[in-house]
Amino acid sequence: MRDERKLLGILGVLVAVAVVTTLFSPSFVSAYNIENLLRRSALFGIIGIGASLVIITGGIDLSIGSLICLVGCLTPWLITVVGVTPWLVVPALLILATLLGMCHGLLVTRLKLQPFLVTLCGLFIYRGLTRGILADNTAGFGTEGSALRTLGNGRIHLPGIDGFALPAPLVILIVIAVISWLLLNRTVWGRHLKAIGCNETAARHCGIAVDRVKIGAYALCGLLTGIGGLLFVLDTGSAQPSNFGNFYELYAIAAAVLGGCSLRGGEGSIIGVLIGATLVQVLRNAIVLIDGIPDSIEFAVIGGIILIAVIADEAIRRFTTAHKSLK
Amino acid sequence: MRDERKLLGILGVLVAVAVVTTLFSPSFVSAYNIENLLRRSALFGIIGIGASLVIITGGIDLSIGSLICLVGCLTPWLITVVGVTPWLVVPALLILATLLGMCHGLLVTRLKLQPFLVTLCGLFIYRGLTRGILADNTAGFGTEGSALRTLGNGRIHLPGIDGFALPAPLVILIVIAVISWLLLNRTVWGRHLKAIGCNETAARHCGIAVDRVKIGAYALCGLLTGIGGLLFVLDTGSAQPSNFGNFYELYAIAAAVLGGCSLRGGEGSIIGVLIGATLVQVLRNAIVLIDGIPDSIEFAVIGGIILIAVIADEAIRRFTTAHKSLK
Amino acid sequence: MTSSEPLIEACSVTKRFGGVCAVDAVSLSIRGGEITAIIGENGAGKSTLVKLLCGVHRADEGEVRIDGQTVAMNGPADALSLGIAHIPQELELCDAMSVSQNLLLGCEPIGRFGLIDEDQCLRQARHSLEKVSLEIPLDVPVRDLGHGQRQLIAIARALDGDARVLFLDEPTATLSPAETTILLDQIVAMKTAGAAIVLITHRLAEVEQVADRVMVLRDGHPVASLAGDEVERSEMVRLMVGRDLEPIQEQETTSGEVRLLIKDLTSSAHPDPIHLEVRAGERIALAGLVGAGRSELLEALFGLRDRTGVVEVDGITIPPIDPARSVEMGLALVPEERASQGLALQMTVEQNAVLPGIHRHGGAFGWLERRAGEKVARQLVESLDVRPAATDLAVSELSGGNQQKVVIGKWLALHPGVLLLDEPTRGVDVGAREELHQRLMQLSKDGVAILFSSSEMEEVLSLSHRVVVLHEGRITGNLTTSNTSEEQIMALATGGDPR
Amino acid sequence: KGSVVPPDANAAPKLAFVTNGVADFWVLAGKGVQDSASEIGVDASFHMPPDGLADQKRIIEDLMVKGVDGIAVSPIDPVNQTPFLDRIAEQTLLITHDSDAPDSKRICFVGVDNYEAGRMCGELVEEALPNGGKVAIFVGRLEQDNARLRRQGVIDQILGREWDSSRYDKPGEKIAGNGFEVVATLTDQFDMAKGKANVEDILSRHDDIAGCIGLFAYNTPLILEALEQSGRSGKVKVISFDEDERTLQGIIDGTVHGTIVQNPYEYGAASMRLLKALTSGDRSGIPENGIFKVPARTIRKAEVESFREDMRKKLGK
Ligand SMILES: Nc1ncnc2c1ncn2[C@@H]1O[C@H](COP(=O)(O)OP(=O)(O)OP(=O)(O)O)[C@@H](O)[C@H]1O
Ligand SMILES: Nc1ncnc2c1ncn2[C@@H]1O[C@H](COP(=O)(O)OP(=O)(O)OP(=O)(O)O)[C@@H](O)[C@H]1O
Ligand SMILES: [Mg+2]
Ligand SMILES: [Mg+2]
Repeated sequence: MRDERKLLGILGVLVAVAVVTTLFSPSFVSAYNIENLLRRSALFGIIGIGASLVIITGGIDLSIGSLICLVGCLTPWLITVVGVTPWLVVPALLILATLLGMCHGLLVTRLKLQPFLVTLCGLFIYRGLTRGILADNTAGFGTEGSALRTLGNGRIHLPGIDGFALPAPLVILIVIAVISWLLLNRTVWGRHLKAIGCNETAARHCGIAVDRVKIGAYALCGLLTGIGGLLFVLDTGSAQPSNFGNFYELYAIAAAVLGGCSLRGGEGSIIGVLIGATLVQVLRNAIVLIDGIPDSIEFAVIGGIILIAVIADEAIRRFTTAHKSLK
Repeated sequence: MRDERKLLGILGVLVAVAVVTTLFSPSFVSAYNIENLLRRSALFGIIGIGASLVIITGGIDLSIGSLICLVGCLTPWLITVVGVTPWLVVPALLILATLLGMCHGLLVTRLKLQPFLVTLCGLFIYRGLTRGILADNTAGFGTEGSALRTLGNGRIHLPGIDGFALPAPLVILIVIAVISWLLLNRTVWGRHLKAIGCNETAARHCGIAVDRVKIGAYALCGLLTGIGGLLFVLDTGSAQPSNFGNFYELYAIAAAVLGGCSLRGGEGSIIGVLIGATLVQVLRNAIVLIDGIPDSIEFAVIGGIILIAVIADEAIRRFTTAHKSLK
Repeated sequence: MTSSEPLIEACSVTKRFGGVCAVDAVSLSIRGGEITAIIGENGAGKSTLVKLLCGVHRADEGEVRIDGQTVAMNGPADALSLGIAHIPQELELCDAMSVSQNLLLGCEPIGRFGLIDEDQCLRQARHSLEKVSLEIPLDVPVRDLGHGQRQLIAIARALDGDARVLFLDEPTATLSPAETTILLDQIVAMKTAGAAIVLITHRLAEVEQVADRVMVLRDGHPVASLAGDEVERSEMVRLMVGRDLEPIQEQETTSGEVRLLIKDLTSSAHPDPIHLEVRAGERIALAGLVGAGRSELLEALFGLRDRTGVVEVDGITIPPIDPARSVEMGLALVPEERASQGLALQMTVEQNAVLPGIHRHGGAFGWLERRAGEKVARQLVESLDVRPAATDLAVSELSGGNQQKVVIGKWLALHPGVLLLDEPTRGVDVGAREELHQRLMQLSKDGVAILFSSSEMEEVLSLSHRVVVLHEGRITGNLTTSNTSEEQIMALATGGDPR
Repeated sequence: KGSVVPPDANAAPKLAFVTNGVADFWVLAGKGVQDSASEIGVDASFHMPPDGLADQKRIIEDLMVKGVDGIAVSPIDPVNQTPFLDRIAEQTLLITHDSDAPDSKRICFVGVDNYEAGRMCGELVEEALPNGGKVAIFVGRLEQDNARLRRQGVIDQILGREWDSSRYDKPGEKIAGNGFEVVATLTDQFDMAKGKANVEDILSRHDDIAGCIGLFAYNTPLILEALEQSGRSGKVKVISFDEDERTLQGIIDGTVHGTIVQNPYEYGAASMRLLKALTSGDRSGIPENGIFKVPARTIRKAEVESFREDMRKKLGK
């Protein structure tokens, strides 16, 4: 109830951007474009959900982009260069990503290191490792259309609807989102996660196994990042160690924070993250579709609109909460 | 007293890296190399100090890299392309940077937006703006050696010492560091800054003009970033809008956090920031100097050593504080 | 009912913090069906002893036994699993979460598919609130509640579990007599059911009322252990403080001109306009139940909350929501929650002491006059007897009562003209409280206007000239203290008729 | 100035090869550096600065500290780096490759003329689209000299303009003529997902797009991906740069019309050979005008098999 009101501002901006883009470029609402948008938003939504789990505990994960690089580059490399079967590669890499996330969690909880620092080291290390392992070579699936790749770029035709099909990553996102939503809002684990983010000492006093829950959140973030990395590379077909996934942690965190997560912890909504992720993708799409916006100011437009969205959000919140208090 | 103990771990790692590098590559301690290292560390030290001021309030500034890009690209562009005199360009851009920092502060305090989000928008907007203004052209001082450039790459010869000269940015850094240290530790403003970072509510209860102090911190961070951007471009001679200053916010924040700033606010030491900034630069230097370390794993080495440094830090702290307690 | 086997024992436990020995070879056995009170001066080591027994701290020497077995607990989770619950001295709640979520944190009922059973949650939450007679909606975030209400939630949570041993660290410090009675009834009921209760309090009347045994600590040493019938107030005071307390004799002060004037004040918690005058030399008490709106009134006056109406200090109007200006005008507020509102915990005593008046201690160009600051801090530590008497200690390392002294002291150092205090002696021991009262009387003699809220009837009656009673944000009585009684105030506070 | 460690007379000369970024293209050049280094007996190191200009400067400075006898650099911003390059040239033997800095004191330049290569690419476009049409250009970044010159070469060729490598059409402007229209030049900052999204967005925006031109090695595979997913593979002509495996396969399959290949392997090998000769004072290999041309080649269906064979051999696969 409270969470949903929070999203009105950003939802409004999303709708506004979509309407304006449609006016300037009708092809925005073509089936093909919508499919593209859904696929991209799904990919960023998945890593956004991962980021939000960690953010809810009051932590942060800066290593998302580099972990995407690690998984994204190793997948095609192991399959095509080393020649391992995909049935082994995919689970192995997802487990690796989960374990790496778990390591972050262990360092944060057991050694009490700051999450920012731990995952910053991750950001450097995973990218360096990937570049080292692949010796800076691009890794790609080559020309062979592996069955695996339909996970990333496949389309699921709906009975009775022509010309439009659900992108496979969207289906995966929906599954992940539903599970995460339940986890966060309907299970004890999720309740404890939020409590830790609100007040870790209080959570500890209530007998919550704070460390375990936190490590779990980092591990889940690792897993979701791994899934994201896999889908990204299945979609693009190849990955370059030096820049695959660069800055994606910022997009993931931006989606989470736009969607109502507070970096102080304790707050967050899965639906918000999805809207946040979509907003960024729609914006990037709009910039190419609308004539006359030079490509070079893309970032400025994205930044400006995000800022407008948060300000709108805040304005709406102030408007709806009649009483003010200083605290 | 308390702060200094914190730095032992990272200082130890810095010394260790320096010794190992010297063993493998004696030219590490050549005057030329030391000069280079001092210049680079000075540049990153300046922006690190800026970042630490904001971090002490419990905030963060992600826009540092992009603001460096804005100042760094506009300086040569205004001077050589537009043809404005440097005597106007430099103060104008520094004022601009300060004002932009102030805007961050205003948005954070008056609209109560999250610092992460506000400065993330800054990260996008300033880079987009710069790319737009310069239409993705590289901006440079060309071949003419302007007097201004000695600020960035000048060397100040010390009487009686041959073969070694102080890099100009180092002198600027020393001035900035001394002023910041005094500001932070010997003035009312610095005390207020720390109090706000420790407990904003309590600071407000004490009648501290919390908003004004915070805005000041963001403005100072903007100014220092502007100075940094200026010196960076004076050093390199030209700047490319799309990647000048990329990721520098991470280096700045890493220096601050390595140097003992807590992202929860309230803690920070200027000397620590300088050590942190130096460590990262020495590492990058060592990787090129020591034979047999492939460039591609540079990031992995940096990340690994930073991680070791923080873990050492934590271990020393635990060892020195005999008693343990929950919290 | 008393079973012979102790449920939990401390066997000569010692805990040191740096050079300070907070608890020094203390042994204590706690049995089911008994209420054990631990009393002692501020910094005597009460909280530390309790923290050792419930796994928050690990003892440096000695051991903790549960049911005769030596255990090494690693945090409250272990303690809870052994049936040991603890309400810490400083409130710890998840502010952004709702009342029911806070009440059930850590023991959420699980329904189908492993999901939380929300209906069951609400039922259990309502039940726990009934136990402490708190009537608030279950879905509001606890940050929207007053301090006393939040304290009751923390208590309700601990009462509700199936704990065999319950540690309460100054649970009643901000509760008014009505709530205190309910709480004491509850723990007596638990005791009768066989649980072991350990109560830390500075309100000796409560000890007399319910304790079966009393342990007195001084400087980390156990100095006495009294059993049921020996528990007597003056004896406890003598054991704690080491001397008898003289009842204070107040010299007559005449009130002067109006220093604080409140006209037509309304706010979100005060629907009806409030008028109030406080004259120089006058001490006015605000009385009321938990959530009556006393804290909100004080905060609104000081400029921490939105309000309408006029507030004047010495004839000059104070703008709303501008605490900096209020401080300038000579207004001071000792807040109710020292940890969250009063102190920058990681900073030292000295840094906290000069924080509000730092402009005045500052030299030219905003330069810190460190020697002046040091002087202020030393004065504070000496005059209020803060222990340990060091100024370079982080405030977080002080005991609760000593922290409170720092909060009060930092405002007294400013020599305010109008002093607002919210539960000023919360957590302060009897001896120190008498001294503090004397300080306040001296201040009013010097012409300071004092408006304070207190939940302790004794304090209200002994310290004030007049009592203003609030009920649900409205003033229900404005009485002259010498002509009133505890019963009359309580009747007004509960909204009833003052007979 | 500085302290360059004096070369040990008996030791093999120490040479270094510095690129302008990280790319597959450069990995190939690195292979050339290594192969020729072991062949001619030099001690070569190979560096790819990941973060642009400042990073490149740092690495070169550090190499000076380490002491190298010769260095081959691909300047990122030749005009503005000239003073810096001059300082390097004072300390050691300096040649440029890939991008030239003609006004600097570099001894010679190894590489193609990117503008010329661009025009060759333009010829391929004309061949693929004899009736003209809408085309879009995809590239990593536009600040780099090589990207700029290639793009200009393509545009000038298809618009039938005179040769003038100093011309520059801004990306936002309307560029049309000679039956062709360049609807957009989109950059992706080396972000693959963005690169693919750029193609998809152009396909949504322009139903009648006739050709897509990928200027950097990874652009063409991304174009192919997007076309395949949208079912327009083969309907939109693709013209490419460089020799990514999937580009070559695309030429064989007919989804790519052709590609312009440079010879990065040769950049590396030739640089090492020239520098080695220079260390012993032999300047005979340096052409009169200081430009050692490694010509670009056009690869169409006819040449692709033999080219691929040759490349695999070099890579030792
Ligand atoms: N975390 C800590 N670090 C250092 N010293 C501490 C810490 N906690 C408590 N102390 C010291 O231990 C001693 C005992 O403190 P404790 O909190 O047990 O007192 P207390 O009896 O509960 O007092 P109060 O009535 O004021 O709450 C004090 O001198 C205090 O300064
Ligand atoms: N931020 C807030 N938003 C909404 N309501 C609030 C807020 N703070 C307090 N209240 C409500 O205002 C009322 C008065 O609270 P206040 O803290 O002033 O009470 P009090 O008389 O000081 O009692 P105590 O502090 O002992 O609970 C309470 O009912 C509380 O629920
Ligand atoms: Mg205590
Ligand atoms: Mg109150």
